[in-house]
Amino acid sequence: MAVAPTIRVQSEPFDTATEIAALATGRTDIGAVVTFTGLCRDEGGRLARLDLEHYPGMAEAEMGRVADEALQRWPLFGLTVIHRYGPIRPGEPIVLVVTASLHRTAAFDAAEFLMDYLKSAAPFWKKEVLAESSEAGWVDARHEDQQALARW
Amino acid sequence: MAVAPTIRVQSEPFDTATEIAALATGRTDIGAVVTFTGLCRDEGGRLARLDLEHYPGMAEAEMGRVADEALQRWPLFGLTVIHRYGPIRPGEPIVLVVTASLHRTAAFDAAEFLMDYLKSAAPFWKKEVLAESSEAGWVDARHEDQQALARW
Amino acid sequence: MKALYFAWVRERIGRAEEELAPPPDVATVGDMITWLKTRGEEYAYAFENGRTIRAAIDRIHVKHDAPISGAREVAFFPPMTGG
Amino acid sequence: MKALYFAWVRERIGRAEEELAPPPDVATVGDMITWLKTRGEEYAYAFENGRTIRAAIDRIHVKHDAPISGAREVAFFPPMTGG
Repeated sequence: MAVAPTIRVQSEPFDTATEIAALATGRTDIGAVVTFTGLCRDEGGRLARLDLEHYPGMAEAEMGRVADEALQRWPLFGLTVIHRYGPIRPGEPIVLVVTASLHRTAAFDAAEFLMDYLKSAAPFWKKEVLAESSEAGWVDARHEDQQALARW
Repeated sequence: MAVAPTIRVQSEPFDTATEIAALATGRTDIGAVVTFTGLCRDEGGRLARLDLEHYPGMAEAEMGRVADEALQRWPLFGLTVIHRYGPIRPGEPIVLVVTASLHRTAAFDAAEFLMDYLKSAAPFWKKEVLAESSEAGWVDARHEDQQALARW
Repeated sequence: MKALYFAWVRERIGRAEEELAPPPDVATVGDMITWLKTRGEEYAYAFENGRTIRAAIDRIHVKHDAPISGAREVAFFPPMTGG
Repeated sequence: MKALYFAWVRERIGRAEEELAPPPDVATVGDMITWLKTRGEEYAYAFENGRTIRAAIDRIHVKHDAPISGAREVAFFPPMTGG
């Protein structure tokens, strides 16, 4: 089964429903679809927006490598990974992972694996722009995100 | 944080995008949304459809109990569980779980927990109607679905 | 009390529900399955592997040792296959 | 070779990329960080905690002991915070 993952790095928002449909519409072999959407939070009103910097070229390449690894580990019928860059306002989506498989376990595990690796290996950096002062600061990497890799 | 889960048992199809929007639109505190959609497969063309029988009243009650348990275990901002009954054709959705939380781990874990419990505790029964002969047979419970409960 | 049957339990018995008045020595769900099996071939067939049958009292899952006294609605069904 | 800088490494150095020709004794990514720190205050500031800086050679993650010979593009950046 040669599945070509859909990998996109883009500044414009994406639509989760469109991406699910692209993966599953017209198919009758898929039993389970899992989606993960990561959204920009305002941290209790503190944030005006996030500015996401990325490494063009390497971002797509790294997302593709992680997707290929997921396809090798789990029997997936389809796989979509989309990551945005540029200014992102609270409530807007930042990242989307969609996985489709026969049974639920593969779809769940692959989606979690993809998110764990994207968090720590995809070359994106978040800068918080504050609501009050317009000051900005780079987000620190979360220790939990490093630890999450250990389970795979 | 008193979150009221959305629980629905219905014969008509549902739309995943509408349900995500109902949970997340206009909010700026949600960082992660996970959806699980279970779909009717045709098993390589063998199946014409599934007929899903359910126990009206208990189905909603049991889904509500599992949802309340999830809300106690994980810090969720929102939770939707929809299960269909009646005739369902290959490619159509059967079940939907949507979870929303601050970070991804709670949303993933709660969605997996909900699916594991729905599979084994929600009073629904699948009957396969074959494409060739129009014969029908009840689906056997999967041993894996019983085992999946052990991890929670 | 009302008895409800689902999926192949319902099909084998040939009805979805009925009003029943079990004798006083039928104390538990397990007793009720044993008693139901005496009510005819269709019941004997439905409950031939009685231990695999799941039950609910008033819409809550129970084990076979659960007492049925006070139950308004007792349901019998195969292991569930939703989701 | 081309050097690329991202996030606060880029901000501290004050540029996103530049062409560099490290001397021959600069063999690894770690050597390159040590050498870059000698190129001015802004580099010393960017790499003050050199071990926390991540690197990629030709768009593939590498450790600090990776050789840079043959590299067309070497990138330096903080731990990633996407997703």
